[in-house]
Amino acid sequence: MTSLRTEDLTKSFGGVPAVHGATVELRDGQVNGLIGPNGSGKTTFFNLITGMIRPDSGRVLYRERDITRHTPHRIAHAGIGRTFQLCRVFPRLTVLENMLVAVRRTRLRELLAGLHDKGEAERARRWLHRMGIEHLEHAEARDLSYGQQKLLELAAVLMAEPDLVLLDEPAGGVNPALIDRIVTLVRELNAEGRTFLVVEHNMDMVMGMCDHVIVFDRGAPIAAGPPSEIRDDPRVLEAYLGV
Amino acid sequence: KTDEPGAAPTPGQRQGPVKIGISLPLTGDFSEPGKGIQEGYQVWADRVNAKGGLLGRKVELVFRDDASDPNRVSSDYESLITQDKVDLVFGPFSSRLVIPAAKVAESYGMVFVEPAGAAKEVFEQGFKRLFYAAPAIADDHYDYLADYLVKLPEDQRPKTAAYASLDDPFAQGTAYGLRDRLAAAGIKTVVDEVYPPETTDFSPIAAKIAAAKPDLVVGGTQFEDSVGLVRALQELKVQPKLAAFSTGPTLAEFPDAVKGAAEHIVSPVGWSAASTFTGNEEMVRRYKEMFGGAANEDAANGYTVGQIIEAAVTAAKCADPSKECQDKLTEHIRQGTFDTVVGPLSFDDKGRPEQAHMIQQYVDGEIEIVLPERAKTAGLVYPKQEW
Amino acid sequence: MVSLLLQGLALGVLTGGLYALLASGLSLYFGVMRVVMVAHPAFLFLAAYLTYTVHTAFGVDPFLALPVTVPVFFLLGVAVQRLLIARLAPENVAMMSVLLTFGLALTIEGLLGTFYTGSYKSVSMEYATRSLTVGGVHLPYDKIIAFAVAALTLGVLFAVLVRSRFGQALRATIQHREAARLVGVPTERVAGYGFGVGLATAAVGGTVLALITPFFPASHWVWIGKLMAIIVVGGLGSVAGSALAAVLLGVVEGVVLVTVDATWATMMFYVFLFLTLLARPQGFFGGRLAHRF
Amino acid sequence: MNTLLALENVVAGYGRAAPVLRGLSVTVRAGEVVCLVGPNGAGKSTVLKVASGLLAPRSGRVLLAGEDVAGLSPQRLLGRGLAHVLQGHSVFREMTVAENVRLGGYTVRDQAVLNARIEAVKELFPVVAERWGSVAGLLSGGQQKQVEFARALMLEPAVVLLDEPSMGLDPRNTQVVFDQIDLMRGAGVAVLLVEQNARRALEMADVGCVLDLGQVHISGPARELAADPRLGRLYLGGAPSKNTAPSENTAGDTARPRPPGPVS
Amino acid sequence: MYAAMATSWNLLGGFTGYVSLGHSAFFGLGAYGTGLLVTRLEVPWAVALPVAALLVTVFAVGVGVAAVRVRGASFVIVSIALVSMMNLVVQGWRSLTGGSTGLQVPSPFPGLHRGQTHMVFFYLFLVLLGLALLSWWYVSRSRFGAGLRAIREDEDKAESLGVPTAAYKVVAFALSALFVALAGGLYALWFGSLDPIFMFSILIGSYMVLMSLLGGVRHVYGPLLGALIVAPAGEYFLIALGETQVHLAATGVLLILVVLFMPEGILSRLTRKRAGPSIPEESAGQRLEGVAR
Ligand SMILES: Nc1ncnc2c1ncn2[C@@H]1O[C@H](COP(=O)(O)OP(=O)(O)OP(=O)(O)O)[C@@H](O)[C@H]1O
Ligand SMILES: Nc1ncnc2c1ncn2[C@@H]1O[C@H](COP(=O)(O)OP(=O)(O)OP(=O)(O)O)[C@@H](O)[C@H]1O
Ligand SMILES: CC(C)C[C@H](N)C(=O)O
Ligand SMILES: [Mg+2]
Ligand SMILES: [Mg+2]
Repeated sequence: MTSLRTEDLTKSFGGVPAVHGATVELRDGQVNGLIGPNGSGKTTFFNLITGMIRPDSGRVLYRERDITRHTPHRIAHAGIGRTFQLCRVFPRLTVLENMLVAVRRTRLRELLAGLHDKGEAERARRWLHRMGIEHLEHAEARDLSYGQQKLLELAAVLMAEPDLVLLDEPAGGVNPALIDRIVTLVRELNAEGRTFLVVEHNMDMVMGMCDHVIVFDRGAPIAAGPPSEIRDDPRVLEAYLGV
Repeated sequence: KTDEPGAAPTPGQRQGPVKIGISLPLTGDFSEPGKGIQEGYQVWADRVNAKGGLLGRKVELVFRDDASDPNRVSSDYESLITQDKVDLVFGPFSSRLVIPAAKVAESYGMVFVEPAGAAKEVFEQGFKRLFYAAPAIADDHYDYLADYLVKLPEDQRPKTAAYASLDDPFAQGTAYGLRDRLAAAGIKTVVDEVYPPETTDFSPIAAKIAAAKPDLVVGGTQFEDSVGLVRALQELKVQPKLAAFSTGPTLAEFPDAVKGAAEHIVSPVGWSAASTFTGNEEMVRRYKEMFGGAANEDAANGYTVGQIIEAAVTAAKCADPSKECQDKLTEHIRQGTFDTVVGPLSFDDKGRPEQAHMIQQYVDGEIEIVLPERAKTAGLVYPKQEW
Repeated sequence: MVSLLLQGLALGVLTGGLYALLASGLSLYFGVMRVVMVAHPAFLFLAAYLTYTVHTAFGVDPFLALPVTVPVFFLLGVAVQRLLIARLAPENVAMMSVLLTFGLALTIEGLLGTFYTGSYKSVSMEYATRSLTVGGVHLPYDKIIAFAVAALTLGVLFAVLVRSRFGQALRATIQHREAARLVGVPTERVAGYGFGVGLATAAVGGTVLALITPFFPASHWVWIGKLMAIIVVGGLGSVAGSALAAVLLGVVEGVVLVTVDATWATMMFYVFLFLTLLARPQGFFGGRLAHRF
Repeated sequence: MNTLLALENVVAGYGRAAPVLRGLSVTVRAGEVVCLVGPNGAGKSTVLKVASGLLAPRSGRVLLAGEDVAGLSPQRLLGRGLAHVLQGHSVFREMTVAENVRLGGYTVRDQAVLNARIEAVKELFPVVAERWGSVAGLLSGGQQKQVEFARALMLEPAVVLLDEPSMGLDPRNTQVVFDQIDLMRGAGVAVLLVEQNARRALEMADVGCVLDLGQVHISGPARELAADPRLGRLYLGGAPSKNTAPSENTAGDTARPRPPGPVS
Repeated sequence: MYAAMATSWNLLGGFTGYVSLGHSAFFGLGAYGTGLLVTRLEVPWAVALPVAALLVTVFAVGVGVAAVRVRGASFVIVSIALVSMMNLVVQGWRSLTGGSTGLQVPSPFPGLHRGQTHMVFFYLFLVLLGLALLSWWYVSRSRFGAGLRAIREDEDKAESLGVPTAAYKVVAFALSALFVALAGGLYALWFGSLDPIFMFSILIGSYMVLMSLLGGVRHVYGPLLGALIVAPAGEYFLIALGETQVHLAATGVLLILVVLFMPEGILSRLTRKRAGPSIPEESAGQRLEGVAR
């Protein structure tokens, strides 16, 4: 079944197209890679999917439901979570509070439920544990090192139990040891049934982690397929790897 | 309406100075006139003490600064009455502050003579112990001018009038008092504009007036806006036969601020430095000794409050916050007529003074009293020269 | 009626010029250093008082006070920036600066009240009460002067900010202080100068204001709302945008004043402000605020 | 080779908190690339900040061409030929690419020299030329990074501090950056490089230093470090060679064979 | 009273970091609403108070929808504009509100004498303060509160995590307006004279901010503590330095000092000292152990 499908998605800034007629399909339960040269529109593509910016034309369908032009929080509620290229956490909240911000459902009763609601906090701790940062629960996020913040960001996104997770350069600036950790996690979560779309320039990581790779150039996909195919595709070699 | 007198000693037995509690806007929007009033009070106290005080007791003035804030003015009077246990209270400046202040005084049963609450609304609150120590309330300020204009021969009478007034109970009161009288006499109102205190640019208002070419321009103004309006009218070459502005022109800074344009502007004024009313000369002299400048209307109004209380206290032979004494004072003020620096004053049952303001005009750069007939120092120039 | 409208329009344009001058400093502080300077109007009146002092003490034309007030204000600005603004935590300069400069405004008002008393002062010159008549429309000289001075000042400001090396350094400093230091910009000095330039416009504005209207220590309050509305409508931080917005609002005010009344005219500032928010929160003319990654 | 930059027993930190660097020493010689690697938060960026004068050390010496410059401002150090490219994004976001690049040459007075360098960087990074008039903050992450690097190249420094220059860059641009570093080394410039793309960086560096908890743990010839199995496990990740320490990251690995070697 | 107001303000400011200098608008509206209901429609005061507060809340929702579209500095400006605008409306709408003459509200307890009335209102304000504190506490430990704090830190990020930021902000805005309006209504009943200039003054709004900041915006009792310090300090300045306008300057300087040296407030200062660094130190080796599970 398709998880996400974009149809002819287009967005230009001041006349210059950033994403241009992007039609992409993601199947459920896969780890998808999104690669492409700098400025090819990957981040913009994420922003379009998550409603952070509005497309000029085209549609975004999630599980066959049209979510084009929904507000970002509605899209989040629908089950799409994302991280940012430059990692963003709430600097002056504690790690635990960062986790509890993420909400999937907004029933009034849940909103007013105490932060110290046992079940939620437990769930948050489990995620932190999986990231290996549960000992930092009470630290303020701004005191964490960059890599730890990356993990926290990921944990917070997962807290909302998204079915589709968009990661924008999860390895950027992260220590290689942690990169391995992130790869492992992604695989584990994928095994639990979550779908991923990962933007990354670290080819080792992309090739090692993904089931399916999409290559962007000038705002549109130019190739898609399993990593092994993509690696040898001449168009990709030319546009992306610069050989 | 209930009073809560402290431990009320029997009248006449009090020792020590007579403490008079006063809150004034010494800072904030009304700080300038507030200071004038304060000086008037001080000159009065100085004089009274020089001749032995009230009922043989020295007078001591207790001042508070309310920063032109009505909230503060209340709490000031509250604490003056309950904590400082003053014997008498004098009023603050401006109708806006007088109302809340009078409320407090009223609820403690204190007689409340005030120097500057002229707006008609002040007297519509049902206060029983409030008296305004000046010749007339705002609406009646222009009475003499109205009389004069109405009596002019048909061919000289202005046909049209433009009114522009600051959104302020006092300033509006003056302009509307005149407007209503003139309108009744058939002088057409061609512009009737109210502007909020935030207004900084008067040219468009002047443009409106210019377009209507009125014979008479009336500004219900305080200071800043009177200058703004005069200048704007001048720039837009509006040449009425007569221009009248409240408050602004009575202040010493006015002629300088509008340069040559002050000539022949008229305004209502409750007091004149040159008048020979009771104690006026002495006040002017003492003021000069104490503060070095020329006394102004605000100081005179403050002084007037003192004169009225002085007379009442002397007659009632008491000066303390007890109900009996305050009742006596109130009764006396309501009945009597008082000789003051602004002339003889008497009050109606709402505390309104029953006299009228004089009209001043700049003639050859000097302020002259031009109306009424019996007080005038120069003739009214009409029509005025061009500015 | 038509001539009245024309008159309102003409006056509006001229007054708009004045507004543009008065608001330019505000946009500058915000545009280049994210500081919301509530005290700007207070400084305007401080300048007006200084002009008054120079004028009365030496009897010279108020504009001759400028050689005194402009440098003084420039230095004052440098001092304010270095001693106060620079100490704010960078994360929330915009917010904290409001409070800080609010305190500054109170302080200035208090000091003015202490030294000059609360009474009205004014500086009026013979020429400031005349006017030029063109086709039945009167153009007061004081407004013309204000407009000309505004245009001149804005021109200089624009040249300084956009064209000069200093302007570039200033903008770089605000956008990324560390990076600016690393390309060799003496950031502290530059930020101080930037603030100084802003206050220098207040000196000019204050002089013009002194010529046009009488003032007393609390006069600055009525200006805060108007000027703030102007810079929001113009697009926060855009000097050119706020100049346009100033003229626009000046005209609207003038026209509404002659056709409706003064309360509505003043209200227009806020109506436009809210309209701007609803239609284009980043302001109508400026606002290329970068999107964040 | 002569030592251009040396930090000796530097103790430094932020505010009143405990020091981040605790008696750290590093030396960079002319024509040499020294690469700092280490976990996130180890203090790598802090080392560079101390060296460029952004952060004054609490104690210890910073020697630039033999002279103690600890506590001098960045402007002064810049005048002595030291350049620093910050980690993350440090373009002047609301200025154009052109203005950004020009500002890189803020201290260069000679217009001709300035223009020549501008042409050179435009050549190197096509995107800089293409987007010359765009507002820098609106460029994509990687494009911004290129502008930054171009800005730093506007000067011809003797010592260069680079904080993760390849972060967010695509393989082609990463290659450009590494080539550029190589060129600088050839020209006798001393380069102090911080990289998370550690294997790649160690391959080209002369000396490697592993930083942890504010101290240099191990340092030595870069290639030897890269081959050290223990280091690999702790700091470099289990990535390329299957013959190094067995990786614990097996969950995904077993399912899919890793492609051999880096791609580009 | 100030304590209740400052705490109410903090419902917005403390959580979302939106600094509003305009809360006196709601204060004034609450006061006028209550006053008008009592005087014009002769509604009993106990009904008028909540009804007016609810109306104001509804109004606040409307304003909030527009106002929270802008962040940071623009929001402050908008809030200032709101006050000026309400002042104009109330002043201009003479037939309803009495305009500049003000509105006189009869005392709800004509039978009591002044001292007793004061006591009654003291307790009423205490109840209001209690309610405000209670809601602060409740919100602070709810997920709603966590969402609001997240908005303060990074709005876009919060949105992407599924926090309906616009709705949250409007609710916080309205909630805080509700309490301020209640305070305004009580004030109207207690004080009895309403004057637009003073009911809608930026000064009142900035006092709320000052109190909250001084005490500490992140703490339940912060604003309360701040109010307990600021109100007497204001009185003190006025009495000690009253003769001239120096007391304004003193207030200004106090504000500046607070902003410069205690932007986090007194309570934060006290608590932070004890907390110390929160990150356990560990070497890469240990960290890896953790990672490897
Ligand atoms: N808000 C914006 N305004 C104007 N142009 C924009 C904006 N956002 C992105 N662009 C432009 O759109 C293009 C695509 O940018 P995008 O950030 O999507 O690239 P990317 O694929 O994520 O690149 P990178 O790998 O460098 O992060 C770029 O040329 C960029 O300059
Ligand atoms: N401006 C600052 N204020 C306070 N602490 C800081 C600051 N910058 C860094 N730190 C702290 O100093 C320590 C070292 O930071 P540094 O940035 O030097 O690490 P790094 O090795 O560069 O890490 P990364 O690989 O994540 O960039 C970290 O614990 C960090 O939290
Ligand atoms: C005559 C004036 C002293 C009256 C005062 N301005 C008032 O508001 O009532
Ligand atoms: Mg990107
Ligand atoms: Mg770093």
